[in-house]
Amino acid sequence: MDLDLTPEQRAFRDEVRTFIREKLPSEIRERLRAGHPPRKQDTVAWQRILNERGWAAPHWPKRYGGADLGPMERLILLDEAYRAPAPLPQAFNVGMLGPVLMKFGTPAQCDHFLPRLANLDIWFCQGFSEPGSGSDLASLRTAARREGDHYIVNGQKIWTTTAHLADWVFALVRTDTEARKQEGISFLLIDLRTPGITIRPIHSIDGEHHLNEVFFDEVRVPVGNLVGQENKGWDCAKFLLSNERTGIANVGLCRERLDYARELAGRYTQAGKPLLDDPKLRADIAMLEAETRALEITNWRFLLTDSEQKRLPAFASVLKLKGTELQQEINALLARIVGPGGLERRSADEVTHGPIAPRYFLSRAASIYGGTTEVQKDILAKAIVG
Amino acid sequence: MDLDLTPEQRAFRDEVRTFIREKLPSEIRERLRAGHPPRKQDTVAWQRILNERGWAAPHWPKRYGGADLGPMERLILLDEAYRAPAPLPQAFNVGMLGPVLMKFGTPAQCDHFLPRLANLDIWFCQGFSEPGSGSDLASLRTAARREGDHYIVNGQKIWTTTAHLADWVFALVRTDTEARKQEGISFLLIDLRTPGITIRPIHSIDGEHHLNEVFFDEVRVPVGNLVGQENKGWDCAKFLLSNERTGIANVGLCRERLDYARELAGRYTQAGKPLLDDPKLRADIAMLEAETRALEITNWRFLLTDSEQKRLPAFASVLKLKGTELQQEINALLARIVGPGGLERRSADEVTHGPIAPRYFLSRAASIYGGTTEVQKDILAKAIVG
Amino acid sequence: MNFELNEDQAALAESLSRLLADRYGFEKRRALTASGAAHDEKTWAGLAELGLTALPVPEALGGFGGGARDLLPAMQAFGRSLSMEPFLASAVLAGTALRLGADEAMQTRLLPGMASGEIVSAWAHDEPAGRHAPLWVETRAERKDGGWKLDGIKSNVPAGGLARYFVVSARIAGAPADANGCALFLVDAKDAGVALREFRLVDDTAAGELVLTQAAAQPLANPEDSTRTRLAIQGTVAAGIAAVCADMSGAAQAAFDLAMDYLRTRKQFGRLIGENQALRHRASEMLVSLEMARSMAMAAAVAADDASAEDSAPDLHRAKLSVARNARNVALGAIQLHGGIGMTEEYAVGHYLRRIHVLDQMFGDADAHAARLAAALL
Amino acid sequence: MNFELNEDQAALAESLSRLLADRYGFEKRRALTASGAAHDEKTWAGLAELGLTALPVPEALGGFGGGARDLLPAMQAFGRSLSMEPFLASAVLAGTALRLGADEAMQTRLLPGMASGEIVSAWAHDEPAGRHAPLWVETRAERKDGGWKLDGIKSNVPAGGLARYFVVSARIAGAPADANGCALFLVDAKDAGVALREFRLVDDTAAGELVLTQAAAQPLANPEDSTRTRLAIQGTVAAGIAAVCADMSGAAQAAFDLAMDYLRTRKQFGRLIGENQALRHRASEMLVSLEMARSMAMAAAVAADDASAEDSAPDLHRAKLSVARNARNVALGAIQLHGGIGMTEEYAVGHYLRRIHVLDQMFGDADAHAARLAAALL
Repeated sequence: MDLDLTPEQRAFRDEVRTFIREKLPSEIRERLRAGHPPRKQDTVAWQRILNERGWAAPHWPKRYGGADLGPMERLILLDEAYRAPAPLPQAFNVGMLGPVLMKFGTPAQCDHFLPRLANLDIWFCQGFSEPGSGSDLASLRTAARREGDHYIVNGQKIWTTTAHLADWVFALVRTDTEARKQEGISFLLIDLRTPGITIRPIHSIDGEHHLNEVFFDEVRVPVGNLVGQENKGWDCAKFLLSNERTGIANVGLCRERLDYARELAGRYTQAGKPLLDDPKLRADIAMLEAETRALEITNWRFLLTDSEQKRLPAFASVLKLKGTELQQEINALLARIVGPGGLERRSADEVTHGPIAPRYFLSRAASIYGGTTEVQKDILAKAIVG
Repeated sequence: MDLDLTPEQRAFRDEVRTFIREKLPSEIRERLRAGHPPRKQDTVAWQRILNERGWAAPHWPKRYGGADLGPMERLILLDEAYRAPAPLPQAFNVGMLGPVLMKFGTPAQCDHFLPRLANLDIWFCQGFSEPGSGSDLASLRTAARREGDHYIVNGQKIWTTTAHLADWVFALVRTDTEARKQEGISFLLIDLRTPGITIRPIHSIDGEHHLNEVFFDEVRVPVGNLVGQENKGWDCAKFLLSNERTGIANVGLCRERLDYARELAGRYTQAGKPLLDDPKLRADIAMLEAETRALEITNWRFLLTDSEQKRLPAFASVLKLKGTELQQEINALLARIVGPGGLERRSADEVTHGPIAPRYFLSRAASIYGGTTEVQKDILAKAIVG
Repeated sequence: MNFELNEDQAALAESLSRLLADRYGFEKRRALTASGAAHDEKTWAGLAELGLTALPVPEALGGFGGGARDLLPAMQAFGRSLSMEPFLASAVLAGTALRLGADEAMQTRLLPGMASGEIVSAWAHDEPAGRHAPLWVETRAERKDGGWKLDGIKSNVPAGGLARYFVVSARIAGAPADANGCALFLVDAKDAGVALREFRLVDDTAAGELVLTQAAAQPLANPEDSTRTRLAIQGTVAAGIAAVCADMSGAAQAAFDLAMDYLRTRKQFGRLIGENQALRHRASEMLVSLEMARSMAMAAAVAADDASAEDSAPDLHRAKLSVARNARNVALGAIQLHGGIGMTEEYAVGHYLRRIHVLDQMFGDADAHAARLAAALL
Repeated sequence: MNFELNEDQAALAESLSRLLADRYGFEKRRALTASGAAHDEKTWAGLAELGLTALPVPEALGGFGGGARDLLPAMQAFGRSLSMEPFLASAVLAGTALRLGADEAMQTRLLPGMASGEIVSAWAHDEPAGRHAPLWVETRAERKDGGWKLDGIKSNVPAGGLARYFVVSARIAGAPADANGCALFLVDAKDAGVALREFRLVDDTAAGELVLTQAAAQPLANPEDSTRTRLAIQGTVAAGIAAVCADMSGAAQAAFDLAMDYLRTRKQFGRLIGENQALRHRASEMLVSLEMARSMAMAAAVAADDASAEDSAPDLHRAKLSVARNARNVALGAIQLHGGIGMTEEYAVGHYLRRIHVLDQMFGDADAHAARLAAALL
């Protein structure tokens, strides 16, 4: 039993850290540190820098431009990105669609898309959720009917993160309306420039534009853009959702935000005294730091140990629940630290002292997106109570 | 809108306070303050002192020896008892059985029992719960069959608080096994000296003996001890359970324990410094004190205002939930304050520094007895969600 | 002990609710923020018409002499409707400061116009370095050419951009944290040396940073009477605490109501989500929090009306602590029960969290009041 | 990075679990406490037979030279079975203190007997006024007649009544809180001036208050070497933290298992209570807490084995903080899920809360470790 990196892993971590320190533009680093979301150009620029180094798609096999790294090395890459902080790999391209194409796609689809995904030449977004579907994903109603060499898509997607920045969307559509819920669904790649697509922004409670509604009105999609078999799209979706748990705990994010909390508490004063000297605040930071460490070790334990994965196959829900709770508490702590100094709404372009309070508001999404807290608890309860 | 007592109420409070100061034996006061439960003789002695003054049964009509007080005056009596601290009126006699007899009992039953209940000449306990019934009270199985002028009772009760101190038990028994759950239940008064009754102690996790199992083996109970009609005992039980909400929030208890927390934190030191100077502990005490005040005002608001009772008839569940939470948190705080100094198990006769940690353990019962936290939430949800 | 509104209070609350329902429905409120306006002038006129702006003004000066108790239902209605009107800033804060800190001449000059709603004033007291310290004043006042000049920065001045006048605390003597040595001044927004950087807070309400550079200022009363100044500042803060506690409890009520409606109507997996016991229990926990917030909003109103009494301070600290915490619990729960839609700006529920967060940070946050309550009690 | 037991550890854990299942079933444990015995002599003999008492003893002295990692599964098993054996007191605490603080002669005199289980020793370091301060020592040591005499009081000495020897910290110089100026001594329980007031802790385990009045004492090593003493105390406390973290995580696991069984078998209102979503969600929250406790018990073991390394202290603070908090959550939830039966002494689940509470108070509680962690990090 030990918690040390191997000499190889340590060397890898140092290599990654040095690489990021040398290659990450300081302007991007400072924006992220201040609490801003990365801009599209930040994510693209950084993804290409990583791609040049071969680290754009850490868990893909090398023949598709991936780094073919083991779980610990992937975690190191991710942690170091958070630590810097650097933009994270674009999740839809690298974490979601890539593996689906490799498992279900045709060789042609792989050859065409994978290099472009890795290099962010194409920005994909995910079209799963629909109004009314919520946690019940399979109740989706966006329909695609076959007409010759095309599917004709009609319907609406919602909560489509970054659709306004994206070039393409991978979407679940209903191709058989007679079949039972999970059957009759297909997985389509859709070029967002196709006529008939309208994208409407949804502003989040942080005041920013992350989400969209996407409307499809007689949108023609070539049948060659079907991934896997018609009516078997649910298999792709299930695979996608169960895939790539490296980042689910968000330990690196918690650490980075805790570091920032310490930095801000050192910078702020209250009635002439450094906030960081306040014993209650110190205790609260310490408590969250200790719990972050508990999550970190739990994350390692499950990601690296077969016997643990076998003991609790639903472990991802443990990581999601605790990670969510900590993210939210740490964001609340940050909002408390900046206090009245964080009430002013500022433009997203400002660099120092970013939108701490808005980001606290947005952190409430962590217990809703990617499987609500309630859904995660249902999953775990099924595993432990039956 | 105001939070002041009327001059009459204030005078009453002062009168009660003076009375308790003058009449309550200091030995009893000190035992309770230190965290010990009252002994039987404490409760009996104090109840008789109150009865002499006419305050033994605050909410009973005067003709039965009650004080016929309004809700605020009842609350004042209770709060002052907690504040002293003095033993509380024996709940089974005064709060539960008395009102049931007045509503459902015969004049003969009232004349015989009520004066004896008020003066604690007879100590009643409550025989409702059974093994296997839990929150589902109406699933009880203890049976009473009629034979001439007697019921013959067979079965078992559990969680019978103070049965080992009691003279009588009021019990729910099944008199019709064919009827539906809530029907076919009768409310019987049973003399615990009757042959066929066995009382077995249950020790609680504080190590003390509060609870019992009571076994009935062919126990003969005169039919004159039936309260209300045969097979209509569920009405008595419902009435009893919905009755007398004055004490459900336990505000006075929270206040008294918080006072004691302050006292102990002033007495304890850590590494040479008074514990009461610790900023985190101070903040924690303040937080609980503020929430206790919120509960106190909520308690007044619901107990004294018809419109509020109409708006939320299930208000007792709000009081129970918050009161439970605070009691448990305050007991945990006390256990934290005494820290390692509270780990020694001592005899119940010791006066200074009572069983703080055991009482913390016992406080976990607050969310189980008298309607679990889960049951209270179910009740409230029914009221607000439907 | 009495927890009911009197007839006047109930009637005013009803009229106000009608006005706000008419002019401040959530869609109208959205259009208002989108328009860039800092508030809705017609609503403000309506408030004046209802006599609300006159409510806290003494009767001798054209008002109704109402206190925090009378304001409670109004502030709850503002919270429910996410109001952006400068009522807290002008009628409550600046009004109280003038009532408690100004001599007769100054009161006569300003309060009738504030009662009629024609004059909007703002309370400019908080400073960045003070954070949650209630009496931290670095802004300096000096006598010059027979008048007074102020230098300093006042942060997060509510409704700053709408104000014709600022009531400003400034120091004549002593160090920033000293309880004495301050005086209150009136500053004309149009004077030289008075610069306001306007912005919106994260709940969309207007505020500003007031930068005073040798700004002309008139003392509200004898500037040497720093005891009166201290009491006026404390009384103003007390009125502010009561007002924001009421506002937060109203906001929490509205968030709660939205969530209950949602549980009763939204279906998922073929049934109402309100049938899920876990969500039902969350709803019950929210109700408990809501009732605590309601109670302490009342306690704050009573304590603020009696702010000069020795024992009113603990209830103000308790209320600020408890209402903020409980109202926040309700808002967080309401968002969670809504799921995705609760995270959007186009749906009301998230706005209540934003509002409660802003109000929690005014007049001292939970930590600050816990420390002060502990100092008062322990 | 590696989270699996090695073969030796797994084999030992299995043998131990068999022994405890045989001798320490809950009913047997109840009979033991009812008998008034402080522990079960046959179990203790069994532990010696398994080599467990020898595990932490250096190989040169008849032991296996095991560390906190090796002890982890054993301590978890002790927690699960609510063991009252003096293993923590003697093998872990006194053993570590001797190993780190005693010279060769002293080690050779005591450790072989402790390895075989024949000698039980106890660690007498905590004092009432220190509360959670790790290095608060008021007990005085003075040189007299060519030897040493101790005066002072040591509180809550685990397994005090079973000990043949006490390892006692005492001050030669300086004030009670000074990091230096202490030495460690061996005190014979049978000597004059050594009085032990025996009692049970609230988790039924035996402890005592050691009152030393001019008690004869032998230094473990050169008493002037107070750096070594400090490191020995810190190392002993580190071993203690790792041991109680493991114990608490084992206790939490057992409480969790009982609760899950109960949810799967207990019926109410005509169905399994485990069908209630609210209870199911509580179970999930308990699982999350349990997994955190398990992880941090590992972290504590690794850090204790490496206690001399500069960066091991934070993990010890974190673990003590986090394991206690999470294990307590599990125990509280397990009691609540059981309802009435969970509140009784004749059912095991409540005993886990009692055990976790006692262990939480040893070697510094959550507040103390939060403050120390903050000092290390901020």
